Amino acid sequence: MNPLIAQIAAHSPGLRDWLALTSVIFSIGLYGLLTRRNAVGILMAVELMLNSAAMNFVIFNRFCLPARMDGSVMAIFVIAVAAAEVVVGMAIFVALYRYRGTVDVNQMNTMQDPVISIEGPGDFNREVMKNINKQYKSRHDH
Amino acid sequence: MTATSLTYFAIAAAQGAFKNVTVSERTAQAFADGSWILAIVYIVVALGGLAALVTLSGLVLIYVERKLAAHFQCRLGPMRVGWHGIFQTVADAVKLLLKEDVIPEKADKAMHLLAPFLSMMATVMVLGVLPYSPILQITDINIGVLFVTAVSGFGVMGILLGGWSSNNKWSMVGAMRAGAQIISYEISATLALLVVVLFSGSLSLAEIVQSQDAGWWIWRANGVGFVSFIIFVIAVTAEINRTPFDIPEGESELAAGFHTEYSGLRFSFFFLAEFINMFVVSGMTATLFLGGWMPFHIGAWAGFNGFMDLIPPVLWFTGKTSVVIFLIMWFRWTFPRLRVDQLMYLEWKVLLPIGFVNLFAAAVVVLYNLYPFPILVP
Amino acid sequence: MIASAIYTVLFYAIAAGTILLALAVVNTRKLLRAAVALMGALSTTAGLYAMLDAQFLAGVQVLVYVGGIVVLIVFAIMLTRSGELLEDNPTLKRKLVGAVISIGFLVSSVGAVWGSPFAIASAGKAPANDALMIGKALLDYGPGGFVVPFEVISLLLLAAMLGGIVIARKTPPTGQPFTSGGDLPGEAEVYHPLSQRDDETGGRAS
Amino acid sequence: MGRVDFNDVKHETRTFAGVTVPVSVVPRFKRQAYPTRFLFSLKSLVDGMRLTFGYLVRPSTVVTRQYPENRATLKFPERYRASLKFKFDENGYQSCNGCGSCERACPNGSIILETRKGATGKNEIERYIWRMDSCVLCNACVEACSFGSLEMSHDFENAVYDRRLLVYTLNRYAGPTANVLLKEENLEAREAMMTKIDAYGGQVPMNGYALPTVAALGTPREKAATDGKGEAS
Repeated sequence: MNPLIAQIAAHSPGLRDWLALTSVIFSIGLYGLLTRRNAVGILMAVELMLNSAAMNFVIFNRFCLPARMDGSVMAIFVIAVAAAEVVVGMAIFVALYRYRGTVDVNQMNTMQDPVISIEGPGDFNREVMKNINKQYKSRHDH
Repeated sequence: MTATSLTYFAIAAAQGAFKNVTVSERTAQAFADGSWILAIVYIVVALGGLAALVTLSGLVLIYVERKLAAHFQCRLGPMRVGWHGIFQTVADAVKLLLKEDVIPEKADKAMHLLAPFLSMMATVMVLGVLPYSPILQITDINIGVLFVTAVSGFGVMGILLGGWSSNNKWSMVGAMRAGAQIISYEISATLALLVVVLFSGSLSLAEIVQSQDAGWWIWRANGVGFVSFIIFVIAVTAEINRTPFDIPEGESELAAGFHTEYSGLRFSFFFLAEFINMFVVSGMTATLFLGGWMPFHIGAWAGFNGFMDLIPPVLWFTGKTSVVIFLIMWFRWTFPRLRVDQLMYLEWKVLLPIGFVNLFAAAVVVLYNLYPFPILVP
Repeated sequence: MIASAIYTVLFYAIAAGTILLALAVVNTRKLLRAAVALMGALSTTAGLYAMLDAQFLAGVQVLVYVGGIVVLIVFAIMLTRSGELLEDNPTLKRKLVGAVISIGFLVSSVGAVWGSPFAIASAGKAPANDALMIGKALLDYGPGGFVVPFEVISLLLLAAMLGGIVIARKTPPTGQPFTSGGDLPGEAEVYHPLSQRDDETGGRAS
Repeated sequence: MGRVDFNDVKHETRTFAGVTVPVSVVPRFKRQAYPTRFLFSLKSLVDGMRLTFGYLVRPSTVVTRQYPENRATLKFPERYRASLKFKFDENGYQSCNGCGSCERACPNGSIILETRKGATGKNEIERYIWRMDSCVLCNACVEACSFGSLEMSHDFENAVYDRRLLVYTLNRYAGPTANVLLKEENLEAREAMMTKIDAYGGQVPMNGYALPTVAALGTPREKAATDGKGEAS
């Protein structure tokens, strides 16, 4: 047999290699979660993380309990949860966009403080912010 | 080299001719036996066969569509290139290949280039699992039906990307419509398909065909099969964006929908994908409801059955597929296009409830053995 | 031997592809390209599932993720115009913090994985028909059955569907709690719910 | 599907604000029950499919005509409009007197008339120029003509390689003007001058262009044209 082939075959991936792969994907998702500002981008990063977590179940199932399918079942649950999450997330983003004109998470701070900093560009946003500030004041005047 | 591999292939074909094995199994066997060349020959033949199937069926279907369209509308259709215009499609293909490939200036170029390939990929991947005959199937995977349903998602992505990346309002609207339409009608198609899965007890396409040994599911399933056949045909007609459900590319309102900005080779990819899709869904309909390559048998009438067995299975498959294709073309040239709201009404308020009730009825039929024929549990 | 070598090569190739696509997902400025990269990453993950002898799961992955979730995300990107409003580049500080945290997580988790012993089953053979096994496990209520989580998941999906419809609805239905008044004339012009909360005319005044 | 039955429409008179007017009372549109509507829609679908299938299986319904091959037997509908033409009687005379109604009726100025003073002192047509390149074949000129001098003909093979060639003179050369005629003493020669020259009509290059594909305005067209023009101006 060709020694190169034997060499390659000797490095057949084991449990730890698979887990390292999912860890890498998870950390990439984490990085995206921390750096993205667009809510849809954050959702995509979360999908990556969920995906790698689901793969962990399958990996453990394959290597530690090969005769059963519990890992696959758990992964199916994770996929279903991801689907539900995306549905609700998309609905929230669309509603947010309709009201605020943006899905930048840094501007989703209306519950934060009475004095609201205006970060984003655009007159629309500015108007919305002014309106909110005015109403906040008038509510406190009563 | 060529002669050797051909010889190998001939021997292997002779050996495996009457065994019920797929090309992938034969490749694996050859691989295990250590005959690399044979395995490679199998792979090349499979890929070449797929390419030939795509090209040939595309050419033939486009010609047939044009001829049928013409005669449905009291016209003659192409008559100039060759006898009765038989080479018209070839001429068109050559024209499309020679055309300049225009990419709009403000388009997202990478996505614009990628979209037709996604569309095409979704179609060709299904061709690999269709059982054309007991010995002619590229690969039979365990989850065949699931696979077929799954890869259609790539088609949706191709259309969405194509529409979005063209940076054109019509394309965008067409793509959004197509996406909404396809993912809506996929539900009904899946519900109809689950009925067959319930009856045959398997997700593998080859086993579904085998389970129709005693009769095709369209009538052997006590009416449930017929209803799901009708639902499936309607839903897949909508899924491949053909009239009366062609609002994604409604010429009268959206120029050409998602492929407005495409030209030349890439347009021909979209165009070809549309026609191969028609072949694919018709083949799926034939496989699921009309018995795939199974010959037509009547009870225990041995003479008739023997005569029917003389016709090769490939011809049975092709014939059944052609019937469904004809049906879909007939729909196209008869019915007017639906509006968007009518389309959604049809899916969510008509097909979906009927599909659910039908699935429930099928479950009852299977659970209480309400049908007279035995089913083969693999 | 050869099969094992091919398996190894495939694993590393697909893993590299997945990692590259995942990097593209978090680093591309154009969100729609990120969505396409996400589709690629999830498809290659399906390939990895197939390599782990979970064919059914691979099919489900492609069906749900590519056919459903990515399409939904693309719709979300188009509806919120996130593709056109190019996301501004994260600041260097943000990038550094993100990189430090994620690399820290990576190092610690890989270290933990490498350091801990696992009960690896040596003679394991995956069941031939995994779809059958999964179906039985999902609907089994004995030990090792998952029927309760299955039902809970279906409830969750139903709730998510209804919630999605209610949240994304254009005009809120009349008389429902947590809504701003109902299908009144002029409701469409109201662009912020707060602007009419103190308004006694129910949104009719401008 | 619900339908309005026109037998149920009542015709009566009603008084609105003191004015009595005849009205038609149409019964209210009634939606039929769901199963009826469902079956009706199915029936309409099947009807449509039967119709198109009938077209498919009966070749006699085909209406396509394969043009170059059946050129000899081409048949046109009566009112098919392909190009504008002058009506000539059996002696080759036209009834046009150059009144200019057609020129005024033309929506886009595709008709240009050149008239001159005739032998009897009345206006007569010298050149009737029709620009096919801008004509939309709307038939307004034919309808505007009080003398029935124009008609739309079925000559549709008008393709040329140069757009400038799509300018036609519709009338025939009717001889030189009266003062030219009267100078000619010889009666036979006068007769000859008054012969209708068919070649005068036909394509004329626009704006005096000399085009290689058009036969030069030579004999007898060239001569006749210059003769007439030179004296008339």
